Amino acid sequence: MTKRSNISRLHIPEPPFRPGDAPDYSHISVPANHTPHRPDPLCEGHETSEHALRLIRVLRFNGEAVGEWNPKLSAQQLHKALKDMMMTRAMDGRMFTMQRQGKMSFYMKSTGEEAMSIGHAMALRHDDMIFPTYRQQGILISRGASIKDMMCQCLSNAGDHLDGKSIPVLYSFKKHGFFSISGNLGTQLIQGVGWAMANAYRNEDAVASVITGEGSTAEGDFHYALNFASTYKAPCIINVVNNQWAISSFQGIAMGEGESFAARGTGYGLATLRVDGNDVLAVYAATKWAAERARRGGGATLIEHFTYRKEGHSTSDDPTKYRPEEEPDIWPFGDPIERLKMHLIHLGEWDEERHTAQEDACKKEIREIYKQAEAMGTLSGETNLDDMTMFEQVYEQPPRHLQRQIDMFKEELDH
Amino acid sequence: MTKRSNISRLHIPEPPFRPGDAPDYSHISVPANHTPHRPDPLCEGHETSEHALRLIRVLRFNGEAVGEWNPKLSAQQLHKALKDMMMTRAMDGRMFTMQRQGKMSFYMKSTGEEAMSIGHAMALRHDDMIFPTYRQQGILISRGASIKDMMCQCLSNAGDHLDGKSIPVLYSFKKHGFFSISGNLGTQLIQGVGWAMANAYRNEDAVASVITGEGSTAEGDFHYALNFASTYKAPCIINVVNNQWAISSFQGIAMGEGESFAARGTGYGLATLRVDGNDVLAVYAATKWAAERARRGGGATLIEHFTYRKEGHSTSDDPTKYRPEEEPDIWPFGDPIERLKMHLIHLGEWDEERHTAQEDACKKEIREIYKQAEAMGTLSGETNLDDMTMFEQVYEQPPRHLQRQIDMFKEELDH
Amino acid sequence: MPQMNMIDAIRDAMDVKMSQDPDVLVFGEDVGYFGGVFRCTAGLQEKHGLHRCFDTPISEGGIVGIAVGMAANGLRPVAEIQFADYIYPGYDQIASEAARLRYRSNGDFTAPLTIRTPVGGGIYGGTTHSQSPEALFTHIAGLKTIIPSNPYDAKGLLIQAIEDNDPVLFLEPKRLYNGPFDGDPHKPSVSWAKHELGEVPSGHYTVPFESARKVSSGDDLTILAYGTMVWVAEASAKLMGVEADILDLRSLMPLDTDAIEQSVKRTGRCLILHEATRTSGFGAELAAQVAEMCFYSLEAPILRVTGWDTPYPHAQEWAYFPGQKRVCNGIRKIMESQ
Amino acid sequence: MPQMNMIDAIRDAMDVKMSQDPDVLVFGEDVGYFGGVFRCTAGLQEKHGLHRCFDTPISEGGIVGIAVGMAANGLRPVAEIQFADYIYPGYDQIASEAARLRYRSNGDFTAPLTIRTPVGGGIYGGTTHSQSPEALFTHIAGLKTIIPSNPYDAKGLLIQAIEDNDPVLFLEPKRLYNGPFDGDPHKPSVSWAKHELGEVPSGHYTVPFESARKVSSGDDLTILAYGTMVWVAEASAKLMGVEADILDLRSLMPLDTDAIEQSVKRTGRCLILHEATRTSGFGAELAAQVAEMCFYSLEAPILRVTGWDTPYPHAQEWAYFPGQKRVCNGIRKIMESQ
Ligand SMILES: Cc1ncc(C[n+]2csc(CCOP(=O)(O)OP(=O)(O)O)c2C)c(N)n1
Ligand SMILES: Cc1ncc(C[n+]2csc(CCOP(=O)(O)OP(=O)(O)O)c2C)c(N)n1
Ligand SMILES: [Mg+2]
Ligand SMILES: [Mg+2]
Repeated sequence: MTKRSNISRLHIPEPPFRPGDAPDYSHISVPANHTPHRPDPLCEGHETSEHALRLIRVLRFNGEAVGEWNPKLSAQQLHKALKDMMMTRAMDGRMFTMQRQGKMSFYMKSTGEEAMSIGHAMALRHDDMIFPTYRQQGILISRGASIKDMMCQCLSNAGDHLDGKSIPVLYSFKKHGFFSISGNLGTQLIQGVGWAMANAYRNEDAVASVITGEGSTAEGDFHYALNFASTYKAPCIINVVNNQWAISSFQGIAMGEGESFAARGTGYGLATLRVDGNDVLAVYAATKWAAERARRGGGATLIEHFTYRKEGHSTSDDPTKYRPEEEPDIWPFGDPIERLKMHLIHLGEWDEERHTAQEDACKKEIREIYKQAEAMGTLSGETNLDDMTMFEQVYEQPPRHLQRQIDMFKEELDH
Repeated sequence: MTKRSNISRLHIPEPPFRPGDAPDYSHISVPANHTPHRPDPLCEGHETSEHALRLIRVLRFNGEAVGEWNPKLSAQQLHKALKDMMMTRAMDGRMFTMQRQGKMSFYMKSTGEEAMSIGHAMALRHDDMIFPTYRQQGILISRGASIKDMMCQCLSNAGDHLDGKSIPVLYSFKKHGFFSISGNLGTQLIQGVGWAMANAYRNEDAVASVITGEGSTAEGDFHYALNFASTYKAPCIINVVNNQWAISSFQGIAMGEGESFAARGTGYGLATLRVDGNDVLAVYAATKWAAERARRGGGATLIEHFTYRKEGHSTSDDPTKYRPEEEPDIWPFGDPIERLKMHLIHLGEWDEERHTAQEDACKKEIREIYKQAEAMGTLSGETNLDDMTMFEQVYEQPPRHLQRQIDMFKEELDH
Repeated sequence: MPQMNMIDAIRDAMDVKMSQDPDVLVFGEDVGYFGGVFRCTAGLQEKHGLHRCFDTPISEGGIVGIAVGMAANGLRPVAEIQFADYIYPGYDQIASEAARLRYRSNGDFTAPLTIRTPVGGGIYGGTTHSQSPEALFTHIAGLKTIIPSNPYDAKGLLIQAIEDNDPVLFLEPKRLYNGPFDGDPHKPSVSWAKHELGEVPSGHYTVPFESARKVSSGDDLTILAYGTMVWVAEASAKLMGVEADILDLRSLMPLDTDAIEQSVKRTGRCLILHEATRTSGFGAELAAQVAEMCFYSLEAPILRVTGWDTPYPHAQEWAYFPGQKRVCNGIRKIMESQ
Repeated sequence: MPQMNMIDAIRDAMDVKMSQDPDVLVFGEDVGYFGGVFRCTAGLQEKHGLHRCFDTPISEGGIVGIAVGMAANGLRPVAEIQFADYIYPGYDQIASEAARLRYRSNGDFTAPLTIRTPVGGGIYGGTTHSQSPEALFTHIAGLKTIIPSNPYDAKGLLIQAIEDNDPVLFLEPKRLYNGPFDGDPHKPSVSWAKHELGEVPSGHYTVPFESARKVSSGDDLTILAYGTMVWVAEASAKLMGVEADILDLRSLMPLDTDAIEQSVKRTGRCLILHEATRTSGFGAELAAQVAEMCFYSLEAPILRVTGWDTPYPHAQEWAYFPGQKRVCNGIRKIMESQ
């Protein structure tokens, strides 16, 4: 079944293609010269209003890196970026399969969006706090978090630092500058602005980076974040990851008649950049620019990362129910890993063989780590978690009423 | 005491002048030719992005009406506009004094902002529902509501259609297309968008007009309104009355680094107009343009009405505590009533004598009406309201628990 | 008679009303083409048209806000909040606006809208897919709060809600969507397919508000429950071999206090169940009313068996959930005391 | 000892903490240069600097949201919500975020913030300047809810709140700002000037949470009250000539259940007062706990005297407010029953 008729004057936006339609995105031109110039990071916000409507790109499909935004990363950095993206994808693949085998209650992949996480993380300092969504596991991998710890969180086992309190992928890694992910969309955008205000208040130059999906920009917190960031010139980066889909709703439901999500920042006087989110070098460059602006007192930047969610929203949905099965493959911006691979090959730094070898190596390494993680327990089998942990960290100290409930629960266990 | 020092990197916006400073707004130029051209009401939203940064004006200070936005109202319409503005101001003056004498608990004046209410109301159809704030009493006067009924609402007496349930000025006049005013700021913006969606859903061409002060644009509801209005092309007008102050906070607290409140709409793809709110003809013209756009299926327009709150926020505050006493008088955009008076004189339709006479006549008429209203009761004396009305209209029918409470209260009265 | 699970019954209620009344429309996150993450609106867009069942931006405040405006303008909107855990951004529009419009305008404007949202745990949803926030709404004068425990009631109560001229919050215990659940996650799950309460008349019928359903009659004690806990109550009473007067409250606000009073005055013992956190949960109101109405008939303290005063944990879900063990302990305590 | 009204005491608490601890900062609508619509922050910006006491946009969600982020980043923000009636846009940030951050991150991040807001009626504020929403917050695990009834407690409890490592909602009964209020609006208003509880030590001191204040001792009945109703309770008991054990709860969550239990077990009679709407008000929780803890000592039904289940009306304010007449009727009923 395809799009629905509407006999009313009430306008309801519809995606260009539904299951059964043959998707065609040739109208989305990807001009090599679409990239706007790179202004001084301390320019006036409105000097970037054009940037909100265009697209910063560095990587051509042929593997060349071009233009003034080219961050000219070292070969070593490029190799790290590639490896981290591949590890992220390998982990997503493994965890998805294991969820299907019932080892965990839930999982969410970031397939196709790895460049946003990796490029962004690499361009920030480790003391820059990131307020991520559930689709930036790549940030943790880039910052060297223990993949085993991450897997244990998903498995809710004895190795889970969160003692199984939160559902899979809602990580919290303060030591890696990775804020506790909330299940409530949008809420952390304004919190990140508050975090940044605290940095400024203490005259520190660390910045905060907050991330939202394009669908969640409709929450009030997005408005609060843009408004407070503007009013107090908070040293932060506000990232909108536009992966075209919000579960089953296409980006037009949140976007409406607007021209881009980056443009939402124009009216607030924020700096606004729009970047090819499948181009890890462009993501890196835009992030660096925004971080420098924030660090030097220029205030906040809104960055739209234009990308595509290649897989389902989570393990709970089947995307072919609401979009054409072939859409992910014909999406005109390519795959972020493929594109960085092409670049490294273009530089003579890499070849198909080594790439395939690294792919296998990543899969193997992930399988090994997963084995160790699963050995500590699974939700389906034994979590090896004490149920009593459920009463911890409600408050710093349990008040009397909670103490009584702990006793009631113990009594329940004895009976 | 004047502005505060700040030894922190945390930026806190401050108004240009505080009590003790000598206010000087000569930097706000009021160029006669600042007015942008009048596009086709069905133009693309982004064709009005420049309009969001400029200022639509029709009335010169010398009384001339110029430019393509000139609505060329008939002498009769101009006289009605003047009379309604003068009645509004006379009523505000009277009610303020009576509040000071303790006749009512509270009052809010619209002094200096009458043009927004009157110009806006005149440009709309009576079946266009308006979602006002507490500062648009002029809309009711323009639409011919009974001033006595309005006064009775403020006095919470037997003549109050709301049975004293709501505080003064939170009017509700469905029969005049005037939505019940909420004490909670911002909430009605998105409700008005829903109202407009219902009109479109039923294929009716009436529009909704929602109004907010500039300070309240910081609420999430403002974002919801812009976003939903954009997504569903709702036939509505979203008005921001920028009267420079939100109680004691200057407009910069809500605005931050933005260039105008109209510009907040640009990123949503809405049509955006910015109008001299002290110019009743400009307000009329902008409203007409937006109403036509909405009626003909072009979707929503965001209009910023640039004006100035000449008096205190309400009877509860003294504005000289947070802004220079002389600021209202040196505000460069003049007084809306004076400006229309000048225009009528320029047209040979009016003179100072008649104006003074009408001023006295309005005061006298208002005094008469007030006498009749007060005769029906006051909050300080006898409201002549049955306390039992307190239990009505919680639900369509009182459930059992409310019935029991009604009995408990009766018992309380007997004791 | 057609056999339906709770999802079918809820969808059927909307379908019936949409077919009867052009003023009824349905919207929310992912409810349109996709048919909702729990499938409650599947097929409604295809059948009734794009403009009558559509997706909204992810903005619970906006969803309730447009519902208020549409309802004031003569429509009967049915809005879905994807999970009750996500209703809070819309809390102001519900508590300050939908529930207040009639009062503050003294009837000049009203808000006949329905908000549907899934509540409760039992699906490993963790802190943000398991909450039961009913008590945050029963405190709001002007609002009605309804919670069915089976397909038959779900359809009848939802049609009643859509036809009601006041705003109604309609809570759907997600653990009951596909079948009754007695609180034991280890048993194979039961479906509504062969259950008598899965027999749902086609077409229009209503189940009245402010009237509790008698689940079972007995003289030993009264058990007050709603939603998922109704089934846990029944199983636990059987397990304990007590003759329990079990009331499925269905309508929390307004509440059927007469049924409660009559039952407790007869049994003299009262157990109150809910899944929500204990403190200031709706059980507190029930206990307060029973304590006042039935004081002279009470032979044992009124006990509440509830979720703990913690967020709803993920891995420890069944340690949090007030299952048969906790309910049986409650029954035992009440029966032992004299 | 300095004599202060409640506004001075609250301001002094913030002043003391701002002077001691650079991590304490204050913000909200109109709190900066102007000093707040109730003057609670007057002079703090001038004394401590623009960046330590400043105005925010009119965005309660944003205010709480930045407070959460600042608190997680090591500060101790004190945010003002201009009226409790306007806290709902911030409800999600309070209930889903501030109260949950510690739990969901298992202590990795915390939110030691304080939210101050005026509650209660008695100033002809109507439906949107009179509400007492405490019960909407006592149901939220992870949050603490405090409400003082006098200047001495206000300062000590607010300093305690700012120093607490968990989020605290600090409710200020606005009718008590300038003096105690016994519920009779026709009497000339009393000031704190000569009142012993208006004697407020300068400098640092705290009043502990989870501990009620004994207002008066007596064996006839126990009256549980907080905020404005404490003074109405005292006046009504005097009027009725009963020896009442009056408890000023002060800390609703966590609650001093020991003090409540001891008192009611001794008096055998319990009256519960609050200004908030009756159904699902905090009185319900108090009644439920007393009914469970003190069942065998109770000689009369537990009664609640509260505001009605309607919005807070403007002109009928004193018909809504639970004044001495309603409270005395409650006392009479309880004393008459055996
Ligand atoms: C406040 C809130 N409302 C609804 C949801 C349910 N929900 C979870 S993810 C999601 C879609 C989010 O889409 P988007 O913001 O584009 O992020 P993406 O999944 O595409 O990365 C929804 C509606 C939620 N978690 N929180
Ligand atoms: C949600 C909410 N927050 C705070 C208030 C208190 N308040 C009433 S009016 C006002 C200032 C509004 O300023 P603005 O929006 O500019 O409107 P103006 O008064 O200037 O017309 C404030 C903060 C409120 N009524 N509602
Ligand atoms: Mg998305
Ligand atoms: Mg203003």
